[in-house]
Amino acid sequence: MKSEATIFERSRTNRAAGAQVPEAGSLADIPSRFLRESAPLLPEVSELQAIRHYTNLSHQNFAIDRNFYPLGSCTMKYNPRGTHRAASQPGFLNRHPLTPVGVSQGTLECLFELQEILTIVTGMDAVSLAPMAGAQGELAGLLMIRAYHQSRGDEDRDEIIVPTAAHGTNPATATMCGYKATEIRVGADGDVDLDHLRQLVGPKTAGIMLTNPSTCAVFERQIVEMSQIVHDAGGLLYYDGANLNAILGKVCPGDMGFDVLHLNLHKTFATPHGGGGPGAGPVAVNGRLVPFLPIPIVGQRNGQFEWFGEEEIPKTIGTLSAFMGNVGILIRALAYSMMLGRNGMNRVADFATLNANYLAMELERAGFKLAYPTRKATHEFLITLDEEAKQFGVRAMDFAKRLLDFDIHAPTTYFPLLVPECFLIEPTETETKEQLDEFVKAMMQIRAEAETDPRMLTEAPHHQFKKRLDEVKAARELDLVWKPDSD
Amino acid sequence: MKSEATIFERSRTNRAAGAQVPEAGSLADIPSRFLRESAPLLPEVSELQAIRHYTNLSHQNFAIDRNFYPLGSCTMKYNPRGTHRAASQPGFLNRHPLTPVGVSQGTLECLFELQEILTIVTGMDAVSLAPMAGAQGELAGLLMIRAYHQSRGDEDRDEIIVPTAAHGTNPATATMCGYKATEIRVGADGDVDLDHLRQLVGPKTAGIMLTNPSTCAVFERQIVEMSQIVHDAGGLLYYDGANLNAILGKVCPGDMGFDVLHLNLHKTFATPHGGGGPGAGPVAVNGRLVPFLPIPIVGQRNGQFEWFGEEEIPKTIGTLSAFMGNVGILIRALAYSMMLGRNGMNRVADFATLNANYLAMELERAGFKLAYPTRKATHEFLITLDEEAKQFGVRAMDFAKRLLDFDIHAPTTYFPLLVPECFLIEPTETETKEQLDEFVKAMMQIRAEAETDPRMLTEAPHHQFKKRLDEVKAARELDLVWKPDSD
Amino acid sequence: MPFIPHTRADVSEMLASIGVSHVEELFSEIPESIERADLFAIPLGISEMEMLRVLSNRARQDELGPCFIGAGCYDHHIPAAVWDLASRGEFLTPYTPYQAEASQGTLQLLYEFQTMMSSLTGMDVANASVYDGGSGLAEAILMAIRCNRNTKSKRVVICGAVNPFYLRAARTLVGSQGVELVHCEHVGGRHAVGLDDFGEVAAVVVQQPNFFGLLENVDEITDWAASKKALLIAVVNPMTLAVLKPPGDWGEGGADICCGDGQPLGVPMSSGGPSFGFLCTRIKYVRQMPGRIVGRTTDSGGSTGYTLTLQAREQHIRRAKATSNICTNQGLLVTAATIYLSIIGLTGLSNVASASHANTRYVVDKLCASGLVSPTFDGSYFHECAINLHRDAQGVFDELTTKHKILAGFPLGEAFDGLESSLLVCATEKRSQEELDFFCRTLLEVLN
Amino acid sequence: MPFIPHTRADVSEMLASIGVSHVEELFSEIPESIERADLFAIPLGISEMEMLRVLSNRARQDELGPCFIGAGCYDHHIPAAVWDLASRGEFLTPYTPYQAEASQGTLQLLYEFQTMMSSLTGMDVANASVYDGGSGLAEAILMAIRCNRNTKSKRVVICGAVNPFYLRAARTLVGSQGVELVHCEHVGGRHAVGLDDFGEVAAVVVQQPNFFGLLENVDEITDWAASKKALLIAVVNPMTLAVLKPPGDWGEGGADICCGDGQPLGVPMSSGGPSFGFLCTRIKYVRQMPGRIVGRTTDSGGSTGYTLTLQAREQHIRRAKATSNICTNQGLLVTAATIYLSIIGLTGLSNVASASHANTRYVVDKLCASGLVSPTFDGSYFHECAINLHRDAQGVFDELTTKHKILAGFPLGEAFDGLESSLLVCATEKRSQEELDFFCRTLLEVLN
Ligand SMILES: Cc1ncc(COP(=O)(O)O)c(C=O)c1O
Ligand SMILES: Cc1ncc(COP(=O)(O)O)c(C=O)c1O
Repeated sequence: MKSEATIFERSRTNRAAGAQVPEAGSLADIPSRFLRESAPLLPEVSELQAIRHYTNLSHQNFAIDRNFYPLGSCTMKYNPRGTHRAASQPGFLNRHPLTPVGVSQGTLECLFELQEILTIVTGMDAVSLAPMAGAQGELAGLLMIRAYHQSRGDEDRDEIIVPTAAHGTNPATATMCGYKATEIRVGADGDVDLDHLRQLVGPKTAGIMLTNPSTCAVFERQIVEMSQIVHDAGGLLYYDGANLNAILGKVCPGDMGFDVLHLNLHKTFATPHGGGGPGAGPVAVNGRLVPFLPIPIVGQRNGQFEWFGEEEIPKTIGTLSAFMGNVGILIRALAYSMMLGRNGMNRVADFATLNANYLAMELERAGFKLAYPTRKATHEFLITLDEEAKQFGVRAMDFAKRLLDFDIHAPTTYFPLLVPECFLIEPTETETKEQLDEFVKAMMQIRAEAETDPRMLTEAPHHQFKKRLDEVKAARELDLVWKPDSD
Repeated sequence: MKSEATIFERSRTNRAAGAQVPEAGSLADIPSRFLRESAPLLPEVSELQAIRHYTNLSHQNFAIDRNFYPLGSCTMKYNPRGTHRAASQPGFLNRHPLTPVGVSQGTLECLFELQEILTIVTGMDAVSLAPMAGAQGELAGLLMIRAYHQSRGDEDRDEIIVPTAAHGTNPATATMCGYKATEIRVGADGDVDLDHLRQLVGPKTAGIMLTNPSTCAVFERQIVEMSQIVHDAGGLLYYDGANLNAILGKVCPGDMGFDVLHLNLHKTFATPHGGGGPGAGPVAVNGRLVPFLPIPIVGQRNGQFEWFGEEEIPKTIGTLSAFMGNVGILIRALAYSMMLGRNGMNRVADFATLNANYLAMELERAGFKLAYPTRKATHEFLITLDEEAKQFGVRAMDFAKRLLDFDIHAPTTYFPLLVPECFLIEPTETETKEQLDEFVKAMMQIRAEAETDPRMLTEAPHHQFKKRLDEVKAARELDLVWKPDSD
Repeated sequence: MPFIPHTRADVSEMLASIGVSHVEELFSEIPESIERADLFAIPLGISEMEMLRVLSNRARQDELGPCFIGAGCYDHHIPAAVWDLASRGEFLTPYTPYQAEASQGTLQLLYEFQTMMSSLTGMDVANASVYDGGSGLAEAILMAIRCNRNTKSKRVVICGAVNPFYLRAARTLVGSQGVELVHCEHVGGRHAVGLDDFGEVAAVVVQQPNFFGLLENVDEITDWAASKKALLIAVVNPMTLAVLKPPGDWGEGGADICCGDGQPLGVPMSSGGPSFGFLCTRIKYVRQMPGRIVGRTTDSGGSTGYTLTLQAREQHIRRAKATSNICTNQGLLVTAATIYLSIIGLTGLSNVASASHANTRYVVDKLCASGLVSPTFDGSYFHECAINLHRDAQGVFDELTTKHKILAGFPLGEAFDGLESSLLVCATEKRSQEELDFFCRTLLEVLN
Repeated sequence: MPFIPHTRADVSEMLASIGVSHVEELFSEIPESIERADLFAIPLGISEMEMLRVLSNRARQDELGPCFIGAGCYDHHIPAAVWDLASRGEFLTPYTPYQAEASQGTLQLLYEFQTMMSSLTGMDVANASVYDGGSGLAEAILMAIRCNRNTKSKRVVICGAVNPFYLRAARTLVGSQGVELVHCEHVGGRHAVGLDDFGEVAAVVVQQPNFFGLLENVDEITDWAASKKALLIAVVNPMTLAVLKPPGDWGEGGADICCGDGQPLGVPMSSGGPSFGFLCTRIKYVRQMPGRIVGRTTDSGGSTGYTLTLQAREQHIRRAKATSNICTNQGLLVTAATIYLSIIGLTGLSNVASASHANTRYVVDKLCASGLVSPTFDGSYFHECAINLHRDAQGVFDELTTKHKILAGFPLGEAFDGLESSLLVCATEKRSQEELDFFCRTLLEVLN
């Protein structure tokens, strides 16, 4: 396939997509000091040129709709087209955020229902849909924890504990909330080191952030004890919901002792990742944090759905976005949960877990090394390619790049950092057994190549749009915008 | 890219796209002798599997949206997405064909307007939108000619004259109407041989079918004389509108002396070809054929749009489809003509002709041989690769296949039959000069290869999903349906 | 200039290369004597935004409540994925796949379509579409006459309750080739097998379920046709074949040709078009079948691929002797149908059929229980049913349309003398329980 | 089982391979002491067809007439091609492009986006999105504080007429990092430059056009900020930059950071989300910028390609020391905006801006000509304008919504004390002449 020139190279002065250009209006009333003097660099192409360009570019992407995409922690499962259809209806798309509730009952009913469903599946007491992604949910959660301690005059707590294996957003969020992130060790079996926890907690402890199943891809078995320890020390427990897919309908974070959590609707609730976003990261809380929920929230009053804001929730941490979050994504998540229903939700964890355990077992049988061989896999699992690295001089990243040649997206690599040369593999429940078997075959072939012809790996990929890209050069010789003389 | 297995190979017993399967109803009231005994071979796949399969298949197609597609006579110009949007609105898509006119005024107004527009651009007196493609328009036209002669008691006319260069549908349609197709010679300059015409016409002549610009890609200069000759002999003139793009807004078929014509809305009016269809082939007629138009037609009565049928048009040749033709396509064509307007229509022929003449000239300069070098190109033109064939032992088809490797769809090859080793090249008005220049470059490179390394051509394509396919085997060892033991 | 990419600079360079000074000169071969076009009556062009404003208003104007009309066009649910996929530019904007190496996507899809349709109908082969059910019937009739080597007769018997819209179109389409279409009256809504003597007959056409939704005794009719050495043409709704006996299994030897409209398979109603007609037949007749056919073959590297085949039947090769004049067909709708059948799958299609039937039966039973309505005909029906309102059905229908925006069915008097008080009703799987009940309630209110 | 492909046979084989007899056993590590989930209050699953029936009814319920509200979210025309392309599975369903070789499509598109945004704003670089305009402002503030080496102050001056919704969100988002946001009151709708003395200031935030649509004296404000060694943060509507002076050109030295919401660029209003926030800055501050950034580089074969770069700024590498915690961003909307900007093009965007302004001016002039309405503030405005109805604006707004389904503007009293009689109106290029006139007529009727 040919490389696609940039859209700017297709541009020609005074070319335009004529059917899209409205008639100009007069700017005579605008003093010239406010006006632009030279034209910006925007493409001047025909509609057909634009369509060809972006259609061609689209062919250069892997995507769930084309490839097995076992990216651990990211839950790349099927994004149902019906939910996209539901959210793309004019009544939803054309709704201005400042439209009064009286003529927005359709939208508000959707949001209200979603709040209810999320409250139930998390086992919490209330939900706010405001956060626009997981990381913003984390921020909202820690802000609520902070507000809670402050409301009790408990001002000195300035530490948030996170496992060494935690996702980067956890410590980063702690910092954004003005907290110090303290790392806690993870034991050889993937569970948090309880003794270490006992040492760390104290009057400075604002809370702890955990995923469960953890980013080590195992279920944190001591969660009840941990909850006890942290609560006893006066801290609260934050649940990072990125792995909720593993336990949806099985157990609720609320029943594990968590006080607050976010969900990644773009993971567990199957809204599309869009090449980077958007997502939605609703937060759910138990009773003690309800007063602090971010606004707006949909409530009911006199049989009508209403926005509840500062008036109804005076201690709220506030708004997180200009309006009310990623409503279009929330509608998709509702549509998805309507199709699943409680029976479908139960099956999500079952089949996600079945797929992961099957794949783990088959890979182990094929001679790959599980990071936690004594543990059950959850919805994902970790393998370490450390031995292959030592024996054949290839790295996990080389395996990853070579997998692309099999039309399989690479699993998450080098995360969590504590497992050397690791792959975090999450097949998700929407993949077939045949697909998993193909993955095992590909991995076996790649390992055979590592033995006999390691350059097949180190120089991979061979059959993609590009060969291996030079990231060092990208960071050193920054080329971030196209310039007419770039080529 | 991997070959895609058939959907049947992805199928597994009892797999299903669960969200799509409605609950079964009882069939207890249906006697078993009416019921199916064994299940049909339908896929049993998940929704994601289906999406991956057809997304992957879509990547194996050339299309206007991806490639320059200069397929002569087919007018592969940009198909505006806005027209697809317009026709895809629920109010149009969900309309049952038997909905009463009283609650269908939106749809009928669209059809009425399109009738008006087509009447004007063809310079005729009335239009019926009923035919579902060009070939059905031809059939409708000849049936009207037949009805006309019969209505005058002129029963003996049983011949339709078509140029040797005519499109296959012309003689095929004559046969379907019970006519004999008589071929008339085309002269060395691409115009019809007038003397031959004078010899052929007579009391048997029902009519003549012509395209103008003709399938030789030149404007038939003697059209007025031809009209005179045929009309004098009592015959009528049928205009095959496949090339109307060349003269849209310039001259009208009605003013050239034609009595009846079809338009290919999927060509001149930019509705998408859909990998084979659908199209729409409205017919336009002058006064003497109005009584015979196919039904239904939209008329106006008491300020309301109505269907006119047998009652209003008692001599109609009848209906051509179960309902009222390809309405969805007609709405697209209307949307397109609304965006063009009379000013835009004027420009279609201008720029289609400009592109063709430029490309012809550049190819001639590059050493290729025009079939009619003394003539102006119309919206398309013919080159002959006869010399290349003789010198280098490569055929036009080899050039065609090699072009695919340049991501350019091959022009129409071997049509019309009277020009040896020909390419009928139609760039259309929506292509850029840069694209035309690229085409010339590709052609030059291919000719250079023909000289130095003809296997680059004869074994082409090299970079497509498949190498050259064995058509002889396909026809000899018929394999038309997949069977479980096919692989 | 919508859709035209030329800049002024482009135009100058191009004119210079051609050696003319103005585009108008390129038209110099058009004789002066032909008047120049005058498009003044056509409005000036508008933007996409303005066009969509106008056409959205019109589309909205035509929105209605639930539809209980069938009569050859059905309001089934179409999974969102179907048209998301079919509308991809790669399916929407190519031409017929003449260059096989650059069209494997569409070609493989058509091969899969042929497989599904052949299996659904129980026939050996399928083509890749004709225009619609009406043209499908016409092509089937012409094809049967070509195929039937037992007789020179061009007489074709049409059983009484074949879709009158198909028949009307077929009359136009085959009308000038000396074909004689003998339309037998139905008896109690069905075909009375063998009652008439038609002399030599090329083919017999029967529809199952017939236009009234009634189940014909297709086994007997098929055997009777065979006994007369006539080919049997089956007109079917492909959706029903998920549960009904396929034409290939009718009687002793099965049908010879099967045709119909593919609209129920993922195609929106869209005022009846575009949809697609299909044709299936026995392998021995394949060379008489019109339309595109895709075959599986190998490429020069030995790998499996697909290509159009048996093109020698078609107009672009065979010209005046072609099996038909069809060129552009309804490919995109076939694409949608193939995707639909893949997504809905075996169980899905069967459930759509049985659920539609159950919904129709619910309505019919409930209406008849009122005593105000009775079945027009006796016997088993499937998916559609004619009911007698015992008063002018058209009037009732109009009242329901205007007052309640419900399309109550097809008033049979429009197409059949003597059935002025009957309404042909159909409730697909898409009708909710509330809609079914609302329909019954309002219809009975009007009748009361 | 929606979306799960497992057949019974698959499940048995897989369980056998794992060596357990029931899926439930795979959950054995979950302590018994944790109660099992009870989802009983959630209804049973329904089909896509049923789901769409419910949600279509709700969507239809919320359809309204023409929209004259802006206030940070604008009803522009979006060419049909934009979302036809952006909704392609290849753009819709991948993750963040971590594996560059398998994501060149999205990566090149983002590089094009960065180019367009940099040029529109007159800045050196752009990131590939934050969540929205509100989070954009928050990130800009935090970034400015990190960038400003001249002072340790965390004080940031906010000019009075910055979008109050952005400001409100920013307060939440930066609230626990010791940042002091000083919101100056506007004077006559504008910022009174240099009237106050704030001591050491890290940054100044000004919006152009400001929330009231008024044009601020951005050159002076920029120079004033520079004189105080504060960074200048520009909040802008990117659409207006097709004609207004870009922040990079403000004053002597230009703005330092530019942020805003990309919604006007091809993103549907969708209740305000998903949209996307953008951030642009000088190259020297690029390492302090949060969010994804794409760089052009070469592959091992020497061919040009694209990859995420400067990842060391981000949370997945830098963790607690990252420039922000952002991970998932608003990529799909950036995709749509890039396609929008390509299709609408240079002329198109400029005409959208000027036509929107002209439509708003038409409405304002016509209303004011009646004598019943007057401009709330003096001076030049662009695209949006506050008008004084001389009575409770909320009441008028409500009446127009309920009676005429028109959204008449944003009643400013909701956000600004003292402006209870003012309505912020906005008419984009999408409003037809009839809609503009209808709006004026009905508004004046209500006022009369
Ligand atoms: C474990 C974990 N936590 C948090 C996040 C952050 O969520 P988001 O990307 O929605 O901000 C992710 C996302 O990858 C994650 O995997
Ligand atoms: C010259 C000419 N006439 C007639 C036709 C037939 O039109 P349609 O394919 O719409 O039936 C074509 C189509 O290719 C054509 O090129």
